[in-house]
Amino acid sequence: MAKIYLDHGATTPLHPEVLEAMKPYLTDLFGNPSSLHSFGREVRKGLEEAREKAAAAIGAEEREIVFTSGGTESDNLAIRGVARAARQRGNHIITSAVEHHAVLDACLGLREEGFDVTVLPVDGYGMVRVSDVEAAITDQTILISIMLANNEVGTLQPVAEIGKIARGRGVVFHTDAVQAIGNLPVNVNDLHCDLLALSAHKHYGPKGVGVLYVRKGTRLKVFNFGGSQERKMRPGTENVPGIIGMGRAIELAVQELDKKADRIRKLRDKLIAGVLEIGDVRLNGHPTERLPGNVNVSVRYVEGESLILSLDLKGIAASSGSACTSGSLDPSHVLLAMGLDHQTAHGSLRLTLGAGNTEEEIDYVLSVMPEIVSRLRSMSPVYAGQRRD
Amino acid sequence: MAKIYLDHGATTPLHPEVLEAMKPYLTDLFGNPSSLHSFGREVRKGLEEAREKAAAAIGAEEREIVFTSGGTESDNLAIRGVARAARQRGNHIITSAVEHHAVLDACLGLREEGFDVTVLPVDGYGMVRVSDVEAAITDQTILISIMLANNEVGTLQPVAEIGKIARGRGVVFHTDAVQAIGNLPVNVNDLHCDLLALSAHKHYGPKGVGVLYVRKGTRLKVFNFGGSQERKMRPGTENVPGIIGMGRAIELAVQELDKKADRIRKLRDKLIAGVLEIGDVRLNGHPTERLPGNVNVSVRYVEGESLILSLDLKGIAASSGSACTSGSLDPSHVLLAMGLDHQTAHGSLRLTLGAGNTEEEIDYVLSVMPEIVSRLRSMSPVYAGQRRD
Amino acid sequence: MYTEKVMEHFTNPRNVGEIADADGMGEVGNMKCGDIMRIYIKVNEQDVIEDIKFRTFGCGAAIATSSVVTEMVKGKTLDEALEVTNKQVAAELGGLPENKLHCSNLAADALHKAIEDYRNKRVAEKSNLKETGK
Amino acid sequence: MYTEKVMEHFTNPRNVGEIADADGMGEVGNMKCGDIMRIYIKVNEQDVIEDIKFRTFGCGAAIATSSVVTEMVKGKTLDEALEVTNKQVAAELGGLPENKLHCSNLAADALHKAIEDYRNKRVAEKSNLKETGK
Ligand SMILES: Cc1ncc(COP(=O)(O)O)c(C=O)c1O
Ligand SMILES: Cc1ncc(COP(=O)(O)O)c(C=O)c1O
Repeated sequence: MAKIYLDHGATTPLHPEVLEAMKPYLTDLFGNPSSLHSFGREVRKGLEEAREKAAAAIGAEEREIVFTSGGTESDNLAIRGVARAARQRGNHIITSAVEHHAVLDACLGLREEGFDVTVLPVDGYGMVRVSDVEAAITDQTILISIMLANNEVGTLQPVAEIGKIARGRGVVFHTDAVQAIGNLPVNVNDLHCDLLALSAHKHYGPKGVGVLYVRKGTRLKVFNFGGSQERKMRPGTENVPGIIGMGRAIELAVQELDKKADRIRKLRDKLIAGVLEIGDVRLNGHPTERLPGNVNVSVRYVEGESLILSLDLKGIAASSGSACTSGSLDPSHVLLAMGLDHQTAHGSLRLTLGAGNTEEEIDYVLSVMPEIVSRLRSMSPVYAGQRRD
Repeated sequence: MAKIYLDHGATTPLHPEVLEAMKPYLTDLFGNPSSLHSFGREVRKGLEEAREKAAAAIGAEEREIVFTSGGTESDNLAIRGVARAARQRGNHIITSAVEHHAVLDACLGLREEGFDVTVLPVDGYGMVRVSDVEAAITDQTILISIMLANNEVGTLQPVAEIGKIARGRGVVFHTDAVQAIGNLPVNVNDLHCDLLALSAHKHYGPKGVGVLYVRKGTRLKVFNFGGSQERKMRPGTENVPGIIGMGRAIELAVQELDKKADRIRKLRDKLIAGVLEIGDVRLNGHPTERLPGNVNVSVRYVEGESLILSLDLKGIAASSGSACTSGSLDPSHVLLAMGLDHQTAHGSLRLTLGAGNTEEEIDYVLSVMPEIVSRLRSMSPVYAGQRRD
Repeated sequence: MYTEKVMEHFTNPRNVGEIADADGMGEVGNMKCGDIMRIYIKVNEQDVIEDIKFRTFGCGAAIATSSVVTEMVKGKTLDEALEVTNKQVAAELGGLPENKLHCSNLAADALHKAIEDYRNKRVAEKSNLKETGK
Repeated sequence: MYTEKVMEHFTNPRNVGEIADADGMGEVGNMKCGDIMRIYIKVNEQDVIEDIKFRTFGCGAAIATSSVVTEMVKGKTLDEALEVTNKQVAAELGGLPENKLHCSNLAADALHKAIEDYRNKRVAEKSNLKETGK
């Protein structure tokens, strides 16, 4: 059976060159980078080269790069680290309703500690309004966290503009660029951000490693204690093979960006057009300001998990924002924030394209989709009554 | 030149079978374990098998295993997680002066949040007295954290007895078993512990992955927010290859324990005897109640880092508790807690043996050591005046 | 995640559809949770379920439980059918993932509602008859 | 971590030892920090450092800085030697790790102390001579 992976938003395979870069660090180069002897020094060298690569990829300085265990940790360290460090100056945090849970829940969790959290609404495309950000800032505001690209619907946020405003008002600005890197240019100076989160496995690097960019001068209060690794911002023996892989992956992601993004964008547009032809299907997210690989649609009268299972039986890997897959009882908070009703939100299907996908694969997906949809609709009590052809 | 690795306390190479187990998860099995489709389900299966292995290795149930990014995170999650969850019941924590910084600093950091931390002294061998633990418990005590085996001097702590006392007094008990696993039997029921920390790279597994055992019913307040991975105790996409590696490594560590530990213990005793023959060398830590692979000595009139560098020039990897290598201005807090004066502490040398070491290597080390020591002593202003031969 | 039997029922669901002149219909669930199940029954003189059909909007578990419950009770008397619980339905499928046990495992409830609907109608009919006969 | 030059001086330190009849001796550091350096000098009539030796208890940086400073000032006048700073010593070695800059980079201080010791002794001698000559 065909095996077609259309869930690059969830995770990506290792780039073969990333694995090559990691291999020596899984065998001979096993020393602890904190060790003084040659086994340690060699590994330290590799680690610092990875740091240079990560810094170069986003226009940062090496000492502004902190390696973490992934996007979730980066987001938490940024948000909770800044909040606690800036507590004396103010207690107000601004974020958006479409952030990843790592950001949203980190912010909301701070309410318990006396912080005041403004969760900005979005428009029908899932986009934050710059004017809303501006209007929300008070003299108590210490942190703004708005993502660069949404993981579910692919909508790109006006982060550079928000960054400029934050800078002007003297507010620390964090952006979650986990989905953006490798798909669009990411430069910490153009974005005017003070903190930026990355996760290697979203850009063909290994799982379990991420980066938090921390602009020099930005104060963080860390909450893990131990060794003095990563300038004490992230104690613990480093995930060396992971960090080496992250360095190589981000280097490749930036090098291959233009070539890859254009090709994927074309496939995406073909896939969107084809899926919309099924009828009673709506595109979620912005029509143009979206990630090159993101397709998110709602298929009316049908529930998302049953779509995913049906596609899986045809060898196609996809995801959904339906409650059954969101890990909670409600469907995706992103789709609801965009104003979708529950049925439409439950019927969402996310197909995220990546480096390995081909036009033939898209053709195959489009050839099996209509049949799957009509079978599920034929079982649906809401379809039977309300057919609108 | 010979390359002899005697720093297994800092980190260990990957067991070849561990790497074999990881490989598929670095290539084809790349799905996100949270994904519903086949790519995700296959990986989920591997992850749960690793959990079974980790549970079996320490006598736990699968749902009591939380995978983390390493020993440091496990220790922090245990200590700070319990402290915050139990805040209503009391504010007193007991730990020892010879804990790893991940435990000690996590505890001390809680002072800022109003906790009262008792740091128990140790005897000359670095051992905590059970009676001290018992005497320190008050009705405010919510947590005791005492390590199983010390990473610097190798001394084994009377953890099973301490666990029994903690259980009897209704106090949550955490033990850092990072150095112990694979070197002595570790069973959470025999130890009467509620929490137990492990780190894969100390037992021939990969860097950047650990386990926190959490006995069912133990309440933790986590401080990272995001996805619902690891029952929400540890959100974020899992370090899949790392976890697979940890599972295999801990399985092997337990299987090979007896065979390996006996062999290493013999080499250790030979090494200790040989080094003591140099003269003006003292053994640090307990003579018998110590890790099978740990040799820690103080070489009088000589500073530790210069010893390490000299050994490194002969291809031998070692470590020291001297200030120059401890990352702070003071020498090892462990050696000072044991009552060593500064000079003796600065002159400490740790040689930690592992699976790959041979008797020939020990012979080589013993053949070069006297010359190294006498060269450094000949440069030493403290030796010149105080020679005591 | 799902057992083979769940997937088999999801792939080849039994008794999908409506019964135009159903004797009873039961619906459970709501769009907020993303699960709606509707069960139609045809009951004969001996109180036996002669025909049963379902339509479900929902996840794999919702579809499979709907399908299997129709299979479990077809040919059974109403009293027997009323004894079928959601738990038994899940067991019949070889178990369901824990997070599916509450929201998607409602097929027995839908069946019971259909039976109730049938019985209510019968009571109404009888009283109609009585009234007519009066 | 360390430059090649540091390692070269660590491996082959110049001028190790004591000068039995030294004209001046300087010691810096203390056992708490784990670094003790002692420098001995022999000064001729022209105020030139004719001979210099050191003994050091300490890390690689401490030994290498001691060694290189003796090399830097041997044959220099005292005034020239006094101009040598710890910073220059580190630069001569191609740099030192940041965490070594403060605690282990004290060789110039030891040298200055030795010169001070020499000059103090000279002053004392002269006043002795004067007293004797009186
Ligand atoms: C936008 C965004 N932020 C954060 C994360 C969290 O990253 P990780 O799961 O690697 O911790 C993800 C991925 O799930 C994401 O898509
Ligand atoms: C006893 C002990 N606890 C905790 C740790 C921390 O483990 P890791 O560095 O893997 O986070 C170590 C290792 O450095 C250790 O030896």
